[in-house]
Amino acid sequence: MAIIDLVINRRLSLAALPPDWPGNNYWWHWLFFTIVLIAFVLVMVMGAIYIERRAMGRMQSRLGPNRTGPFGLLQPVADAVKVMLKENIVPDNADKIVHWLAPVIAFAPVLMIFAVVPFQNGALLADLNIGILYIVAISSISTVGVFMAGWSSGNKYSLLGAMRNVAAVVSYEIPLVLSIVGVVLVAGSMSLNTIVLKQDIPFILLQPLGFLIFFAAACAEINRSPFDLMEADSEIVAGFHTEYSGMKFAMFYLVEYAEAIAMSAIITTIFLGGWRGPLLPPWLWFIVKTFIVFFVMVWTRTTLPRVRIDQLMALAWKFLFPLALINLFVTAVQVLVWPDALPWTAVYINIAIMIILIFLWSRFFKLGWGRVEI
Amino acid sequence: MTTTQEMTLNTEPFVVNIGPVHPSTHGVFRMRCKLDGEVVIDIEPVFGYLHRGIEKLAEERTYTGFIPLTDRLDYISPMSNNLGYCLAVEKLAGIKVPERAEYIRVIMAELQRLANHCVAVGSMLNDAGAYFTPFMYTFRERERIIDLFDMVCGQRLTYNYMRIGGVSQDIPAEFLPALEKVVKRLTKFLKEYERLLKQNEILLARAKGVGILSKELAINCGISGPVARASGIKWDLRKADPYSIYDRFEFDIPTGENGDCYDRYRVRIEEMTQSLRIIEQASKQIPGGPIKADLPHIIYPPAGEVYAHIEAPKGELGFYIVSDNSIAPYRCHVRPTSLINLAALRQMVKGWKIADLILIFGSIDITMGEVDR
Amino acid sequence: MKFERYGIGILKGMTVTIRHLFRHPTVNQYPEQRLNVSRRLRGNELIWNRERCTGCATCAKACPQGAIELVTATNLKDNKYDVTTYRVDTGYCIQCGLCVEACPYNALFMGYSYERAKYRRGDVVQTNDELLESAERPASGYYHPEIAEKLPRQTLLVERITEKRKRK
Amino acid sequence: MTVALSSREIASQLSSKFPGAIEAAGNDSVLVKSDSLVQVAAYLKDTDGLKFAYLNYITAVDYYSYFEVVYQLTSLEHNRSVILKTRCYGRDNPSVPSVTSLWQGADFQEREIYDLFGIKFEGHPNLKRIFLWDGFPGYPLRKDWNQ
Repeated sequence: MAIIDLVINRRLSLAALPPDWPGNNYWWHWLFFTIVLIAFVLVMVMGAIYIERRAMGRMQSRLGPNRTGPFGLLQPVADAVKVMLKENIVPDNADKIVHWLAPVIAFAPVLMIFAVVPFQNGALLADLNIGILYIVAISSISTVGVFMAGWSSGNKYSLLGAMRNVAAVVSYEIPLVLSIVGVVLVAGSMSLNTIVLKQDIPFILLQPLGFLIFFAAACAEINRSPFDLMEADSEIVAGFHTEYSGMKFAMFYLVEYAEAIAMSAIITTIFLGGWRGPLLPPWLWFIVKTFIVFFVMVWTRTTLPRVRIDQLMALAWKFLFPLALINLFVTAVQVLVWPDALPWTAVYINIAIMIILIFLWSRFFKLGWGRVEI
Repeated sequence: MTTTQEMTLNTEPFVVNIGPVHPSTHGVFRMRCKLDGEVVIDIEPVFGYLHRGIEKLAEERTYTGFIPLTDRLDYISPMSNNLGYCLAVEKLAGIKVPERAEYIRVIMAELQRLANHCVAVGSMLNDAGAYFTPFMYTFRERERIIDLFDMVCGQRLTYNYMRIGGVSQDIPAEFLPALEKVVKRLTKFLKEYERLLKQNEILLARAKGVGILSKELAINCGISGPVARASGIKWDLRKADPYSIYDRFEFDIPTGENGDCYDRYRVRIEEMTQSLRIIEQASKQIPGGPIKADLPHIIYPPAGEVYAHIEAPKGELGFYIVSDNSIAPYRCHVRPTSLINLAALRQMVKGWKIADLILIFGSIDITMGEVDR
Repeated sequence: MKFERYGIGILKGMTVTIRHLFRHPTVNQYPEQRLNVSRRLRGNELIWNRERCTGCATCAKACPQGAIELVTATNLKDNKYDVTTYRVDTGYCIQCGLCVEACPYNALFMGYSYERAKYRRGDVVQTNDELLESAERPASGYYHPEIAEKLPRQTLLVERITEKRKRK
Repeated sequence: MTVALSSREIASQLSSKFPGAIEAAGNDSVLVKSDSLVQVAAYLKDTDGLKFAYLNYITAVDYYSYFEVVYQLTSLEHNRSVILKTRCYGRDNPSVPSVTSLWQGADFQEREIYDLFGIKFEGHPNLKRIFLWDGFPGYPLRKDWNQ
């Protein structure tokens, strides 16, 4: 009891210190919403797994999981239980501590992303005024976990997968950030809440090229097909998590879907107008839009073959990067011309620019060089 | 002064075993790959994980008794294996096959080609990374073909349908109407499948110009079937050395130009169309009559040797049989299409990435049952 | 990688997959939903007819695996052979059906059942009475068209799908 | 139709080119002395008018007193085929020259024959057992092999 008293007293004494320092209630608020957020993310992930498996099943003229619970809704739960009961196997040659730590490091940042995503006006854990920078910074930390996993497994497939992941993330971070900068220019703020408030015209229309670049780069970052080279099951078995089993594998599995949900949420927030929409309550709009974006990811995964590693790199550097730069330049000019808010004219101009640019780049740039002479 | 040798980072190639247990080695194939990062420097195929000694087993079985074992050679296309073996024994013993049986055999062999190419194309695209969708679609269509095989011979994988001098049983009355439906359905399906992936940019980027097998190398390695035809060799045993009654049907031999993975994929799809053409013609012309030559169950072919080959879905499948006028073959050698088609794999993959290695390997379309025997 | 067609090929492929979302799936739910198997099914176990069997052992000779074992005793009274043991090692059997084709007296049939897995290795060797036809081990129409006629018609995947469309 | 070329015709052509190389000419096959196998094969492969550039298969047969190695060649240009045979005697250390220098496709097949018959192919770059493991006792496809 004495310890608790001490803690509370310390908090109280702290609260007295700076004027803008969070007050006494702040910590409980913080803790409560963090737990709510984690629960929310886990539920969203379950929904995502269910949607992915069912939709993919139907697209492949199968049924997908339909045995556990009504319509197979409990399948993610069954999966989770199964995976937790599995034996935890650590390879002999593995670097034990790193091997153990990797899933944790990969998992934590994904949850942290959700801290700045607004579910409705003002309903976000931390309204950081540098929200987007925070997302960009945090989201690439997962890569460290993935690389640790690949390195510590002592497996060549894992190492290859991890190397591919690092290469992809390092390359795709640039077009990703550049396409966000366009949005930031238009919105005039880095806070996600403000960005949503500014979207009287959804930014997908104002920044169509930016959206495409961001979508492609996001797919590559969170290794969704067609850029799922890090765990290319037909080539390197399962990439970085080849040697993982049991709960640790479950963590990676969770990371994969949580990242996909996080990226969908970010795309929803900065391109699709976040919680805004008629009739339905804002948080529902947000969830619906997130799942729509996620469904598009599932859809592309179902249809498309995987690209090769050199093509992946080339796509980032020769295709997305220059286009993102041009997009940024065009946006900057438009913001100069219309300082208050971009009008509908800008939508038409931007779509026209997008079509022209994609046409030109498709014509003139060959991606990938193919064979290496030995 | 530092030399460039010291300046550059010293790297050394590392060896990765792909297989025998790997999602896309089509069974238990193993490649010992030497990699420089992602680039394949050298590979060495290792076989023998599925070696069952079928050639030795043939020497201990009657001529008819070996037919069920031929199913297990190339288990994706057992009908073709049956046909090849039966043709060899018939050639050896000089047996005349009744007309109706010949037509049934042709229909079965062509259906088998369709089924095999369904598997080949589907799993190749799966190797390319299309997450099971093309695979599922083709397997769905293969299922319809297997239904027909099931109807005539009662099994779905090891058909054991052909017999020396004919086929084991007559086709049931509901077979031909069902065949017509399947042909119609497959024609429709092929159109849809073309839409799915023919012009897909990613597939083009992955498969076009990748794993080029030159015409000269293909001939030198003895490569046959769709792989050879994709390299521009217009060589199809159904035209070049018409066995059974293939000289009565009209069909084309599709060939590729570059001999890359994409051409191999295209050639297979085109061949499926041609097979449908043959089936349509055969099902119209099929006469009545007996389905099996009048033969005892155990035959004693005259002493001698024979080589009969057919255009199996994967290439030239041949049986070299030496007889000593006893109930069992003295020696029965199978010309293993898949094994010989792998001969050029090393040259084809050198310098490509691992992803390409898997795709090139998938585009050759082998079955381990036939490689190891 | 060259986007010669500006992504039109990708979009075309995506329309195909999205269309499948609204089609009825081709699979069926096995234990509840059963399709009729082929009338000529070469099922799990051989069916032996004791009355018709003369003990000639043609089946044993035809078997490529040597899975059939037959012991006969001479019956001098009726001037025939009595089959004392008829044993099939279904573990060796590859369901090729050659024995059924070889039998000159129609005393052997392929089984029509397909869920006859055993839990113990000893159970797969079947002798005498275990091989007779019974309600759970019906005979298949393989090589016996007269039996095939009585069996239910095989469900064909092609027809199943088209029927479903018609009903709608 | 692939015409099996009259082997006597070929044999006479060959024996005029390589005197003493041809042992016998059967109805459908030419029996070549194993010493001159590679020269004969190269001649068949490259000569205009013959152009047997395609090696269908190689196999071997155990006849107790000798092993017979069979090569079937096809000319894709002229659509003709011919069977070459060569014999090697002795059961302890039989050997035949390798044709891998002419046909790359012979590689695996010669290894297979080495594995299952124990026939050595001189000049083969990588003569190892292919299906069975090293140290497998005996050569299974020989007639006297016993488990």
